[in-house]
Amino acid sequence: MTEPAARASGITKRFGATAALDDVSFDVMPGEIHALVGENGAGKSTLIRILGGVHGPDRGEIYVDGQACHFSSPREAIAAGIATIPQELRLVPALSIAENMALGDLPMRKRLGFAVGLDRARMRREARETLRVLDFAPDPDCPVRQLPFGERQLVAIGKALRRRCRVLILDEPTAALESHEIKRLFGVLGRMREQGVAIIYISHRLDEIVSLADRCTILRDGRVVAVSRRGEFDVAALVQAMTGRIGHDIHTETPSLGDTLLEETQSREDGMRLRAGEVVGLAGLLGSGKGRVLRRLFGVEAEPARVLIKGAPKRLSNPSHAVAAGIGMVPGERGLGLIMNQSVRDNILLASLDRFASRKGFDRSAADRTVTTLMELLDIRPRRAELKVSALSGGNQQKVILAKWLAREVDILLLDDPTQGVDVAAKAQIHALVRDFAKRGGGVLLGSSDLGELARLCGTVVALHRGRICARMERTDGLSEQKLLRAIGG
Amino acid sequence: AQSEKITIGVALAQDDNPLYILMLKGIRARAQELGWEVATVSSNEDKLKQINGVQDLIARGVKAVLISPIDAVGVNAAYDAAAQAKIPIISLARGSSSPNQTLHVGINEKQIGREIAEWTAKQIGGQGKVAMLVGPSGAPAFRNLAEGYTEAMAKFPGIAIVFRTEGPLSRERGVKHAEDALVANPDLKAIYTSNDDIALGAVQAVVAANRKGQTLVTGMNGVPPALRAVKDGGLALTVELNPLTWGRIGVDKLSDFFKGEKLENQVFIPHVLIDRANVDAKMPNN
Amino acid sequence: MSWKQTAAQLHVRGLTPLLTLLVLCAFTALATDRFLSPLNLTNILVQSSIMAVIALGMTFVIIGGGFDLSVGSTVALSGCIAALVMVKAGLVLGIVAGIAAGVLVGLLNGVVIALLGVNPFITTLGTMVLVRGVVFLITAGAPVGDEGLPSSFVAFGSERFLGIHYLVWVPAVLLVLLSWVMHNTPHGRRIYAVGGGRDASYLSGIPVQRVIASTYVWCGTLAGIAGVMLAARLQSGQPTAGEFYELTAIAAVVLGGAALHGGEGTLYKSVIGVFIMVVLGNSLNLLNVDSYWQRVAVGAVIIAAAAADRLRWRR
Amino acid sequence: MSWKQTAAQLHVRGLTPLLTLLVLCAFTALATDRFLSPLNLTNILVQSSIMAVIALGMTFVIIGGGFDLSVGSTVALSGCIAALVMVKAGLVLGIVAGIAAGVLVGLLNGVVIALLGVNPFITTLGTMVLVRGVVFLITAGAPVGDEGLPSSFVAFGSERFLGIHYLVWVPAVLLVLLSWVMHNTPHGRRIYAVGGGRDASYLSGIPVQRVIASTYVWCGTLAGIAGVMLAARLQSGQPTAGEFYELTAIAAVVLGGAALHGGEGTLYKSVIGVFIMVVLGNSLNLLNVDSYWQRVAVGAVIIAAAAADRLRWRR
Ligand SMILES: Nc1ncnc2c1ncn2[C@@H]1O[C@H](COP(=O)(O)OP(=O)(O)OP(=O)(O)O)[C@@H](O)[C@H]1O
Ligand SMILES: Nc1ncnc2c1ncn2[C@@H]1O[C@H](COP(=O)(O)OP(=O)(O)OP(=O)(O)O)[C@@H](O)[C@H]1O
Ligand SMILES: [Mg+2]
Ligand SMILES: [Mg+2]
Repeated sequence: MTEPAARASGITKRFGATAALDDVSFDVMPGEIHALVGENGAGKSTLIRILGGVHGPDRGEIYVDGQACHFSSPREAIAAGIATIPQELRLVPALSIAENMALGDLPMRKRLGFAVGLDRARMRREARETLRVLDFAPDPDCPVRQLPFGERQLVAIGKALRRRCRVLILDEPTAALESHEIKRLFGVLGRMREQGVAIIYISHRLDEIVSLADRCTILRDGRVVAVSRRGEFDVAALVQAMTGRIGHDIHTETPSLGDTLLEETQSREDGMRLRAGEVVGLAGLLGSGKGRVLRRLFGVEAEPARVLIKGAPKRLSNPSHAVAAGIGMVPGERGLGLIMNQSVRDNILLASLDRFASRKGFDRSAADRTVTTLMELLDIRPRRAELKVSALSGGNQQKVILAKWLAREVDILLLDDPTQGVDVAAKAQIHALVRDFAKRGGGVLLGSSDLGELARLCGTVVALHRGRICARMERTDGLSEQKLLRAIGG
Repeated sequence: AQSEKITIGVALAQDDNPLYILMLKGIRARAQELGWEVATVSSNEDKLKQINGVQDLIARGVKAVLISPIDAVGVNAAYDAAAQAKIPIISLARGSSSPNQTLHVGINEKQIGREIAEWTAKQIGGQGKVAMLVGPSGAPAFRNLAEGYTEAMAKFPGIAIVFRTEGPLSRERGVKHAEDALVANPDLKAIYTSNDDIALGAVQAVVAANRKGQTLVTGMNGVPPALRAVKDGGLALTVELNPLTWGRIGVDKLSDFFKGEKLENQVFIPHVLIDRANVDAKMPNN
Repeated sequence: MSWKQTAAQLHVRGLTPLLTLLVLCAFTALATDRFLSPLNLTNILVQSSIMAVIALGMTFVIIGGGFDLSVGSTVALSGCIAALVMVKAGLVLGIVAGIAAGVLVGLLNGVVIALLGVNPFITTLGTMVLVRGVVFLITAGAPVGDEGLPSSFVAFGSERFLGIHYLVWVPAVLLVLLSWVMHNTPHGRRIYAVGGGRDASYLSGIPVQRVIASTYVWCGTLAGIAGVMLAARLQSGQPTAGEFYELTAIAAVVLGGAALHGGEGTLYKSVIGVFIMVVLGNSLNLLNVDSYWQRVAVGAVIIAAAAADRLRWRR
Repeated sequence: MSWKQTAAQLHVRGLTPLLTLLVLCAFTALATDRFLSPLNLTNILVQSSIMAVIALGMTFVIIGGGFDLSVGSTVALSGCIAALVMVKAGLVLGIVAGIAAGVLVGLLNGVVIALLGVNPFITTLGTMVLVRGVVFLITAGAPVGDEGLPSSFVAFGSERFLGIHYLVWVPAVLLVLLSWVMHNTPHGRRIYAVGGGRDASYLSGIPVQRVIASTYVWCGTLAGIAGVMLAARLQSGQPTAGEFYELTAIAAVVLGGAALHGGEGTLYKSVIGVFIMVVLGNSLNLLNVDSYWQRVAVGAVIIAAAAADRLRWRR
């Protein structure tokens, strides 16, 4: 038996009162894709951050190729051959695509054996070549901040692929990707596996895990609860192991529709209409304009949206107008929805500060009650409202954004990939909440890269292509993932 | 004939200090009498800015420069520029070591410092503790004044300088530092200050500490509020420097120069110590 | 890195400003018994009072993620305008005019920064220079009101109420009031939100521009009040007053634990920051430290205080 | 908001500093024919030279996401040390010692800020005060070298080479050299990366702390060179030199389009920023604007220039 490419043994890591990892052992072989699954906050990202040199473990050892390693910075881990795509996008927005991809080791031009400045041509070439594998062909000199979120994710993946590494770690790389890019990515991963690279893969899309992983380690509350090999696990088994519960089965009743809540009055190729009790889905490939529709209706795009809200004409040129009109938006990029340095409580209350204003000032107890109720309802863990949002796991952060709008009691929710990075159980929970929200007379516009989600949740799905509506499908006519995939041209 | 009108350039050390404000007034008044134009630049104790300002004046085509050099050496480049443009440059108040200086209309700062010290020593009977609130660190005028003062005080074995700070010429700082000085030395006999603004602040602190009449405060410049303070006994002494006159003399000397007269190298302007005895004659409304 | 910090460490960290101040006081009290004399303690309170009011305003701006270099000039403007108007039109109008001048400068800053989106550093550097020019223009560079301001105004600058100087009452009352505003009104909490994350606040429907503008108006208003207080203390309007106040005020706020990137800060800790700066100057004066060494000491203590904060805070 | 901006707008935006400068020049040239005289143009170049060197260093720090208030004091320190050493040990050692002093201050800032993680504003405010104290201590507050610095040094401050002042050659050569470093070496790109995203850079294996420290060393070194140049220009080491240079330098860099949050900025545009400041002062002097009005005008133009940048840039 060969030596594992990377091995963690007996890792324990605490953050203050939270035990993120408790005596976790884990290894990955060369030429193996080893999946790491678990609920939000189970400790997956913490484990790979320790492997990547971001955190030091409180106890336990890291071995790379059998050698004990003590990384004190990501730099050392990278030097040891570990490349990581972190869960939170970590690119420098002002730098170009090519530069971001080359950031850790910039190639030099050599003359007579001496380095004479950066080799920009090579940087561009390498960027183009690496991204082509992912079927993405941007201008390599384009600053990353001009890319939409999904495309940035591709750049981040490309950045890790470009490095010749022995261990590749991907923390939820597909959370914002469409099926097309995902297929591409899997192709690349398969090839790298054949070349003997050890791959650690984290995802909440359990079907991906089943089709991709050679081995799967399941974490629950910072402990390893199971390790199983390909063929020994299916989605239901994973869910059962992760949550300790039987998988939720999803009921699909169609709520009755009420009056028109929102209607765009300008005639446009992607105009929207939403009725009370309705969940309208937006499907489309990367860059198809789903995000733009949602942003426009929230007043964030340059051109203001002209709409009728419950029959009253409104001009939405600023989110404060939209919020005043009873609209809330969960943006596609998690960081835009949260104040990372502030507490969960403050973030949940962010949109409803005036709701709790009384004559005697801010009604703290009412606000706290709301926060407690919502944290309970959405199962935000840990249940500590004073914790900074940055200390929450990614999925729990996502729930905080949703809680913010529930606290405000808006009528209309604009959701841009609201379940990205959310575990199966929580996803089901969010789906139930969305359905419940609609049942109580709310309207939801749901843009999602997860076609299954759209198929399960929506009464109507609108397919977008290059900023136009190219198809419109009703649940009554039958919705399925395959049908949607065909409609968006994937 | 219009183009014959003479423009002179003025580059004083500060534009927010009463001394220089009055000096500029004197210059403007005299120039107007002669039918000259005045172009000013300001530098606020920044030497490079003063050099730049003089360069700008010369580029503008002035026929002569009146300068109050911030430093005796530091702004010599300004004098060189004037020499290159072949125009006279006269130093007011402060002087320069430059060979290109046409004339220095000055005050003898060290001498004034010594005189203040001697006056103070006499008032307190050659005995006791003294505090010094000196002007901004590094500004030569205040350094010279303080040096003269310290030198003269050293001749009195009974007098000790127990407190000394340097800082801005503001009334606020006068209050603050005099307060601290009086806490550290409640039996302070005298407070020396480099200018009337600090002095008036110090007087306030002395009054608040119930030391009026027991702790003497001396100022410098003889601005009207200081004169009033001398009259009502808060301030013990200030020194009249006649900045208005300096300005006028500077312009007169230039006029002499244009007439082709030979100028001497240095003219000193007399100063007058003003205390209770002679303040009435100096009050502005008299 | 941010994710290394925990609640417990934060708690200790929050106490650093107070600890620094106590260490400083203890040290000076041991070195000279005059430090704890009632006269000196009163002096420290009075000497801190004006800067404390300015620092309160600066805290608003800094929590909101901004920066204000114009407070020093604003202090001079308000003081001079208060004195000018007071001589002509009486006490009350003078005070109102002085504070109004501060409000106006704050409004100018706020509009340019929040509505036009210009960088706060460059904007307030501009107003700092501009306002100082205006002060000199309206006063011709000479102090205002030396012929005598209303005696009640002069008394306000030097007398006591319940044994405490009026000048000290002002920041004390303001601190209580504004702390309440900061923590118990939506407005106050919006300032924290906007400072902590502009994008997230914007996307939560908070009128970001208006909130940011308001912090500058707060700052200008408080600088205006400080200017009037200073005029009372100096018994005149001084056109050169307030130079370098901006740096002292920002230093005090940062020593009080506020983060210059916004979203963090506490009003009363900023006041502690002011005390650190004032006590430091007072100690060095009482110990008759040479003024050149004073600068070295002030510089070193500022760095050390900030570094201590960081060192405690890392594990 | 950031996501509203497009490439085309960015492109136009990049030209604003140059346009501002041209508008300013055109305006003054129309108002007075002396502006374009060879003498005046030479003056402008020489007047800009020293601040340009400082602004180059400040650009490094600001691109790296930092801030340096200590450059003014560093300029004074280097100048005085250069003069002191020069008088005793000759020209070359003097220059080396002067620049070395700047390097040391930069290193001190860099270590405290990058390694200890102390806020740059408060750290460099501390060194600004501390270094000024040191300058006064070593010079006893009096100018150094009054008795005469080496004549070749004085010549360096006033004479020309190929028709251009030596003082102007320095920033010109430095600009070419450093622009190359910034754009064609990994070190330069890392400064942009760290300024544009610390966490991302850290996770990419960039030695973030070392890069940040290096920006302060660059800044200190260039301030040291500027200090030596200033000593040559002032024919002496002046302990009070350089006051407020930090604000002017930062203003120039920001007018040149750099973002104070880091990651953006171009060296040559910072030099254009310096020209804007210098030409502004020069124009006001040529037009004989009263010094109080000059302040008002300088403040207003700074704000207007920055606002123009923003207004062009919004849709
Ligand atoms: N910097 C931190 N400070 C305090 N607690 C932290 C910090 N980072 C993580 N935690 C806690 O550690 C636990 C594990 O978090 P981690 O991010 O590893 O979860 P995860 O399995 O990656 O979840 P997700 O699927 O949501 O990304 C969580 O309870 C989280 O709140
Ligand atoms: N800031 C920007 N600058 C330039 N182009 C942009 C910007 N944001 C989006 N685009 C372009 O606009 C188009 C639509 O983007 P949008 O983000 O709305 O797509 P999307 O369908 O929401 O993508 P995703 O599937 O990632 O959510 C894309 O082609 C994208 O390249
Ligand atoms: Mg995670
Ligand atoms: Mg999108």
